[in-house]
Amino acid sequence: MQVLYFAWLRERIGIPKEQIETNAATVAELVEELRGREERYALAFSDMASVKVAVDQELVDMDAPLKDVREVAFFPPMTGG
Amino acid sequence: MQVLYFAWLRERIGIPKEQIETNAATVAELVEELRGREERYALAFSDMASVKVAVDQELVDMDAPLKDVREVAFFPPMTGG
Amino acid sequence: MAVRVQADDFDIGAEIAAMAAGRKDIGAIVTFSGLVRDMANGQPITTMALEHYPGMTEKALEKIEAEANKRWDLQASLIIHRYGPLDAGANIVLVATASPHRQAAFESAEFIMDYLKSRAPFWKKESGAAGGNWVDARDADETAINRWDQTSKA
Amino acid sequence: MAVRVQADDFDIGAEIAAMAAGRKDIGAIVTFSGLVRDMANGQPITTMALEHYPGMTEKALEKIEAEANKRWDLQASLIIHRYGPLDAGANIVLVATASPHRQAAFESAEFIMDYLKSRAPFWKKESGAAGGNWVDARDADETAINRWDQTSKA
Repeated sequence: MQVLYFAWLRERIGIPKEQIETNAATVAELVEELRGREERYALAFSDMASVKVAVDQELVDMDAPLKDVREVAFFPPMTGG
Repeated sequence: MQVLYFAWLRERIGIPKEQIETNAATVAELVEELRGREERYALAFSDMASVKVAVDQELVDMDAPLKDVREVAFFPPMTGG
Repeated sequence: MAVRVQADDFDIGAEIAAMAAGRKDIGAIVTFSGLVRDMANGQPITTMALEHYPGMTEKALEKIEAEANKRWDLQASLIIHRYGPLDAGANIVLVATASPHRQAAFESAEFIMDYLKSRAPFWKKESGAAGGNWVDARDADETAINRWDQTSKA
Repeated sequence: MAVRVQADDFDIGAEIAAMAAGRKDIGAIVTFSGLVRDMANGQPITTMALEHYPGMTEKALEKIEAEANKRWDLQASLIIHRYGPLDAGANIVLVATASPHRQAAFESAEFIMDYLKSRAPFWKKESGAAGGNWVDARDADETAINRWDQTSKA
């Protein structure tokens, strides 16, 4: 699945997006998996209170399932307008 | 003093303004005096719930005094905007 | 702060541009424009004659604008109100407010419009095929003022 | 109804004119424009970089606009949101709503802005002499949404 990062998550992880093959059943499991990968992911996901997630471009909670999902995006709380 | 009429008060009385010499102490007394003059005034002032008054260009109540007043205006409730 | 009472039309884009010209501290601009509708109470309207009380009108608008500037942190404000005969679709009024914050810009524009409706000496006569008819003041417009609390002097 | 996400600037006067063109049934048009301020938290700002999530942004704006049109009797609505590097003083966003009645035009524009602030996937990085800084979401913006009640799906 395609995983996207925006704003300071993008900066901390160092890339705007990547293709990830995972068996994670939920977003929370995916975050755990990424945290275990490298320090930059651990840093980016160190304070989950300031991380939001969208699955296939819809805002969801961290316990959302990943079955049949094409695109997951992580980003800070939005500041539009 | 100068007395002005606006909107349907102007139409009923038939003139936009007139110079009036009066001994009326309040707006209410002036209205009584005008009512007694002619039918068109009596008609214009028949429903005082829909008549507003300004004295020297400030909205006031009907019991406002007329001492030293230069201009009195009668009109329906305002519909600006 | 500026108030204009005029027969001529206005250009909303030009007014907003003038309000923001040369400054970079404005965060939000809200505009309200009111137009002549072609229907009133189910009757077609072709023109609206707007009568006003020259002298008192300017004073009333300035008082309303000053009260808005006292209540909210505004960087600029503008009220333009037309008078005379206006065709359906024509502009009647423009209110614009600028502030560092969106809430102040929104609230002050609403406040000004609410007071304009029942405290500025304008009267509207709508004309269509069915003849002419003075627009009655709406109870709702009087009620709208109450939400800004009873202490207002505007 | 229209939503545009673009790098280019917009012309507020032209957008309002287009909204009202050829129709005489509109009674009220409210616009909100948001601009880049030259100060943030007491620090001078020269530019703001607006990042967004192409695809999701358009969906989010369309959802917010549709919800506003469901809640209020609107004759037209428009949301334009810019992205990319913007100088202090530049336009960021334009929201415009048209309705027969002023209250609907005001409320729907405020509703759209409140949801834009914390439900549209935009992120702002302010840059000045002191370096770059991602703008934090404000609690007040999250709270602002609550006044439109808990049942909203936008």
